[in-house]
Amino acid sequence: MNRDLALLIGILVSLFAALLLWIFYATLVGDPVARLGPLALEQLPASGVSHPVTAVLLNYRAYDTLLELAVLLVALLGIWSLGPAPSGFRPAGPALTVLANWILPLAILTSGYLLWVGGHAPGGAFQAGALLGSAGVLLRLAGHERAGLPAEAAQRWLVVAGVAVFLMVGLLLAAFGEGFLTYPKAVAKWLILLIETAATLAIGATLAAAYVGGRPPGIRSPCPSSESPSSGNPSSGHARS
Amino acid sequence: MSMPAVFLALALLLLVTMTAGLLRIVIGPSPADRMMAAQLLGTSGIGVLVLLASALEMPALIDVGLIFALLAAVSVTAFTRRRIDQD
Amino acid sequence: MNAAFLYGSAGILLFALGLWSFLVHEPLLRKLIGFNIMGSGVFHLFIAVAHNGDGAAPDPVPHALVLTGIVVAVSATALALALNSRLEAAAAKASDAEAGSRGAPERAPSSAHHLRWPSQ
Amino acid sequence: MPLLLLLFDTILLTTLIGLAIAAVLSAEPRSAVMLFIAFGLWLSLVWARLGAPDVALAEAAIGAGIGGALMLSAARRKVRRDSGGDPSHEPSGCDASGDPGGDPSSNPDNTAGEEAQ
Repeated sequence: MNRDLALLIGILVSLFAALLLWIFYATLVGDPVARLGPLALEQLPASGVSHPVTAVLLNYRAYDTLLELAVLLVALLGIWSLGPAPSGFRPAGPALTVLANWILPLAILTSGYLLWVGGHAPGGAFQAGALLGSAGVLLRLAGHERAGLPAEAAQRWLVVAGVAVFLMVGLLLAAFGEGFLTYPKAVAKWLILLIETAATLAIGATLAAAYVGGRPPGIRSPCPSSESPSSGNPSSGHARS
Repeated sequence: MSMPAVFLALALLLLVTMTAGLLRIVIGPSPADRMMAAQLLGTSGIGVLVLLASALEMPALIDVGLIFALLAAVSVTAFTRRRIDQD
Repeated sequence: MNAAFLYGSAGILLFALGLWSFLVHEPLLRKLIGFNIMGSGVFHLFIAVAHNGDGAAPDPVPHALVLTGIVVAVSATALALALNSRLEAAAAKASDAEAGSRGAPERAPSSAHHLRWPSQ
Repeated sequence: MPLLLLLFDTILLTTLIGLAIAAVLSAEPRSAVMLFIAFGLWLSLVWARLGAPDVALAEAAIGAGIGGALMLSAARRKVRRDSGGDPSHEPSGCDASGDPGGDPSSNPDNTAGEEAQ
């Protein structure tokens, strides 16, 4: 890209930023508008959890979270459709082995803690899932080719678990006469915990699998002369997912 | 000076030292220098978070420090590891 | 109000910086860094707007939006990097083939593009 | 206390923006990625100060863990390729599946050709 064009783009972007700043300032000094925050805090006792962010994510805006899990799944399917994963890392030396042996159990424990604490304090499925995913990254860096995830078939079940449990709860509620994802107050806490547990596992597995960067490496089969098994017969993969 | 103000002042001091350490990330010169500076950022960040947790009365910030401590090793590991097929 | 404006402006500044970098720089990794900084600017603006002054409870709705946004952003980054590595592998292969055919000028032009390496 | 907080905010924001500018302007892929990791960690500090521990938790877990590791491995690949080392490896475990539509005579020498360069 030549220099003049870069400068021109810079000037245009600065003008755009100045416009945004002016709008932001006008919004701040203008009349206060009705916001959703007070409403969210007011309805908190009816939501089944006592932490407002979790209530927004899993109760008021549950549709949004469901579709967001679907977006994660689509991103992973995109990565898997690009072909087999690149090769893994060399086996870990003694120092990294000890480090991984210390950090992995702690990460799993902390992720369970974050999941549980999400009901009444900052924490929840996304943080716990991200932590699990990072633990998977560390495991892959330490030489585990599949980032600690199970074999391909089980991995597919794991990554759809979030969306599947979410949908199942919603459909069951609809079948019992409540609205789709409208939790009855008595069981709201447990339904949210169920969905969050599945979502944590799914987010962790999805992020770790996304780091692997391709279809899950399995046992390496000797290369056949015609086509590799992973690229052949695409319908079998779809049937299982 | 009240206790929260003392904590905040200490956090400010740590923040200034972290900013000084960040210069090492910017000027380098070797990638290892940059990586070590990023690690230093994570370590002092835990200190700032714990102090802020007391100063702002938000105990959840200690959990953020916990995550920092757990995952500090991941990026430096990613920096040093080699793949099977690399020489 | 004051702190909200200070932090919100920083978010807008980050957004503009990321947008500029995304538009101007060629390599995909730099574009991705710009893109992520752009997203962080938006998230930062949301968090600044949610902040209701020190001591008051912040607005939980923007927090929830940002929380999902962060995870989506990282999965999009992973997808982009995976696509990029396939693209680079394909490009390396193509340039390899080209170099191979140029490396054998004495061959007949009709067969040159079939043979990637003269020894075989 | 308010004055102290204002000073705190100023340093937080100047360094944040400074890190972003440095990350965006750095041409060397590895240092750009490391600046970006530092930016993510710093951002999670800022969000912790703004009373958003939920978001700070997520950003810390992603910025320090997956996001940084993802970009670092991409940057390493790029550095290796640019420095003329062994070119980016075939992602496939089986070289024979590389170009099934291509000329069959060119298939087996794929890796040999790369090494000989």
